[in-house]
Amino acid sequence: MIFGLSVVFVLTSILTVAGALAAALLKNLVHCALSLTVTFAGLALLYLQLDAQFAGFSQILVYIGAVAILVVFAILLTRGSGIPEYRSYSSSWLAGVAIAAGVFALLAWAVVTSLPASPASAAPQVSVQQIGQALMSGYVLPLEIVAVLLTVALIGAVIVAMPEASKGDAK
Amino acid sequence: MSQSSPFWTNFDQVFVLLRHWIESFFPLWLQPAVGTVLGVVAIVAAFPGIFALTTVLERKGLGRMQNRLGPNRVGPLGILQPVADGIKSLTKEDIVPLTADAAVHFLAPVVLVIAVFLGFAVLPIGRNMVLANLDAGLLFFFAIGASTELSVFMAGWSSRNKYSLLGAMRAVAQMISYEVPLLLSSVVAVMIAGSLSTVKIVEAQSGFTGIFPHWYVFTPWGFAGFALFVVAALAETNRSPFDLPEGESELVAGYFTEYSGFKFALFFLGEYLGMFSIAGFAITLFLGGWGAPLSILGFVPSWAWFFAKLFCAIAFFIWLRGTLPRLRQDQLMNFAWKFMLPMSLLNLLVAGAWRFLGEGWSRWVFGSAVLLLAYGLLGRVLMRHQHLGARSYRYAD
Amino acid sequence: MTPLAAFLIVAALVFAIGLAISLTRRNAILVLIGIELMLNAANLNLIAFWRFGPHPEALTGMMFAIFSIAVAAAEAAVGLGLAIAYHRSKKTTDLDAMTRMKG
Amino acid sequence: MLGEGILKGLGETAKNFAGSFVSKERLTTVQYPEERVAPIENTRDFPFLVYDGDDKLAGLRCVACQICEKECPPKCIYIVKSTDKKPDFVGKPQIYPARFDIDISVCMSCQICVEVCPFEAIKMDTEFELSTTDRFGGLLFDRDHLAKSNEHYHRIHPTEAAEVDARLAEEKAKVEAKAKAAAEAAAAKAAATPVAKPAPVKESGA
Repeated sequence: MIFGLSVVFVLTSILTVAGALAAALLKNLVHCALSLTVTFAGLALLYLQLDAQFAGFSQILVYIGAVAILVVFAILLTRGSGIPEYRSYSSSWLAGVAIAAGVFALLAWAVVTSLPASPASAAPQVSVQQIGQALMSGYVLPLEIVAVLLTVALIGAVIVAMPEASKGDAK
Repeated sequence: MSQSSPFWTNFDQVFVLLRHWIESFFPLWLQPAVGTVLGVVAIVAAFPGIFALTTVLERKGLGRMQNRLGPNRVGPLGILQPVADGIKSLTKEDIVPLTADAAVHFLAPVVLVIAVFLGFAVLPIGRNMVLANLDAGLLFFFAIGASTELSVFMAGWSSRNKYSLLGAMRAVAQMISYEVPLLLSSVVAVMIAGSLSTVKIVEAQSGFTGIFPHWYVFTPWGFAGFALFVVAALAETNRSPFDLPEGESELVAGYFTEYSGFKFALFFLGEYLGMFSIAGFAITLFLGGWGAPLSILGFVPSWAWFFAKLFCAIAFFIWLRGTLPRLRQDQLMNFAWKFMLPMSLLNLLVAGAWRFLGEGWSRWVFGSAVLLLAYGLLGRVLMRHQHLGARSYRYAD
Repeated sequence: MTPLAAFLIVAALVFAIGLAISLTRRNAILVLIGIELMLNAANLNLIAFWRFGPHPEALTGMMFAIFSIAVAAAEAAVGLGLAIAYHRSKKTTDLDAMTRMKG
Repeated sequence: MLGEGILKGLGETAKNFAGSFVSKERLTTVQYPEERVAPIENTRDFPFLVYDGDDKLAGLRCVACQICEKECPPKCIYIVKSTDKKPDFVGKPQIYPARFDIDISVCMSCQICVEVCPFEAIKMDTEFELSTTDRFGGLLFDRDHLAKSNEHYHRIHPTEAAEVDARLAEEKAKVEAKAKAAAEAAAAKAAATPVAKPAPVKESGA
């Protein structure tokens, strides 16, 4: 118990923040994508610490299983894996970092001042059955909407990324 | 020979009692930790042991299928062959190509083996012999299974070699397109069992009518789900007809071309352990996990049934490897998206109908009719351009 | 037990890093990575508040997080599709070059 | 029906698998060092020199004409001619190789030396277990190591050896006939002109 935080939490948060920083600073794009995966894994562990088992596993399944591979494929398809031909940081990088630091300071100040040290309530026994019931009863409309959205996104992404020729507009 | 006689239950629970006995030596607050450590040690010892045995059985089995003896030089009947292979792979020089990306090159096999070992955590090997009885155990297994693709990609990309990159691309494309049918065909068992926890699924299949068990594989949707699950599992672990990524003939050794020595052995171990864990899950979902096949055989310990079924599954994988030629990439993709996906979606429909048609033979007829009809139609779609008539030459006479 | 504030600080940190990535990097794919990080930070906040909130059995926070994971995956797919399509026509993914909307 | 072919294939391999335990003769494995497969008639590995009779040097057929050395594609034959002569199988004095080396690590068993040799002196052996630890000296065979008897040749290539012997015997007969004819002519000439000193009868072939 290092100053009020559990050891596991400190380790996972260090892992997550280190992954995120590596994604920001590394030159080689594929290394950025792999450090992104480390961040996703760290976040999944944080979810598990918050007893959100279903969210943690679906995070691993969706993000590490699919999105990370998608990002890496996109990098390879846009020939990003070699030496970047243009400088990897934009000219106004200082302003960007300043804005980000400002946002973080604002959030941190809000968190520290407003929150009373709330007692940790008992770990809710969330079973997958309850989630299923909730999905089917209280959240059935959002479920259908997300289903439609996913299909639309699926078809949209394919059409957007389809090679030029089949679109038929003579260049 | 009723199941409840103390001797048989003790024999069935021998490992659990062993664990409690060892735990009793430790202080109370340390006991759960010791329990899990013992479980992990058991898994890390048992499954690589089965891996060593399988390499010999595979080579001998394939030999026998091709009318030749398998390896019989090292030790009696070639049993010590894995020891020889192990020492060979440990002593072989571990060459890393100069232009390879050293960090990612080293991490790839490590990530693969860690992910595969994690997959064993939720596999119920025997009655209350599961390392982590998670409520969403099946989801955990598929989440971990999904991360093996990443390690395959890391291996292929980091070796900076065209063959391995091609192999990696093929492997990832294959694993992603077969993950969808794999998940959907397992959802069927979850729907009927009503829970994602692997232990509950096995318990849901543990009843007997007369002497026949209530395994899911004996229902129309269960058999279809089992068949789809096994075919998708074959593709997921790059084995037998789907071993396109490391197709020796065209792509040298696929994504682990640039690996040698111990790292190659790790990949080899990872692939085989992936095969065991996915076969274990096929057994858990459809073949009644550690349940006995006949009620009169109830006295045999539960873990013995699990490992017996696992060896039957391994024999089936080897049998397939000895028989089926490798698929082309387009056949592979067509089969996944045009046959497996519609069949597994239909299977969901049949399982739903099965649950709400209630007892009686009507659901049997409906289920099997729908599935057989779909199998015939979809099969004809795939077999349509198979009519390879007599070969006609343009210029030859 | 770790208090709620600790989780929120970590989430804010990841959000800030995601924002920094999208603002400073020039490659379109990396901006998408930044956005992914920001979305994940928001998810972490959702689940932290659900866990420490008064009625955890109401499952609201967790359901939000699950739906947001699904939506973020769809968004990532479309975003990367756009990046690939842009790369195919203009042979670059450099954000500074993406100044004209035509074509 | 989709899957018919797969089932037929599985049946086939199952039959093989089961059959291999039932009937042993299905298995084609030959346990190499213990069991041996009889070498086929025209197996060829590395060349060897043939000699008649039992003395390696006296019966050596090779006359060091160096045609094989010139014809050998990888140039693995090295011949040094002898200064003196020795009688060959018909008794005619011929040069013999003082030194005849073949480097079998270079030799590619193409059998061109056998085809070009006019004296049937070099043939292809069927012996293949020649691995040695000494890579340089061990694989360079000198004349004595290469020379093997005609009986050995008969044992490894019976039909071919028989033809060669027939041809040599016929050649020898022709030479002897010529020699005999020459001897009779000389005798007749001697008889026809009984000059003072009877010419000594020329000594016929050995």
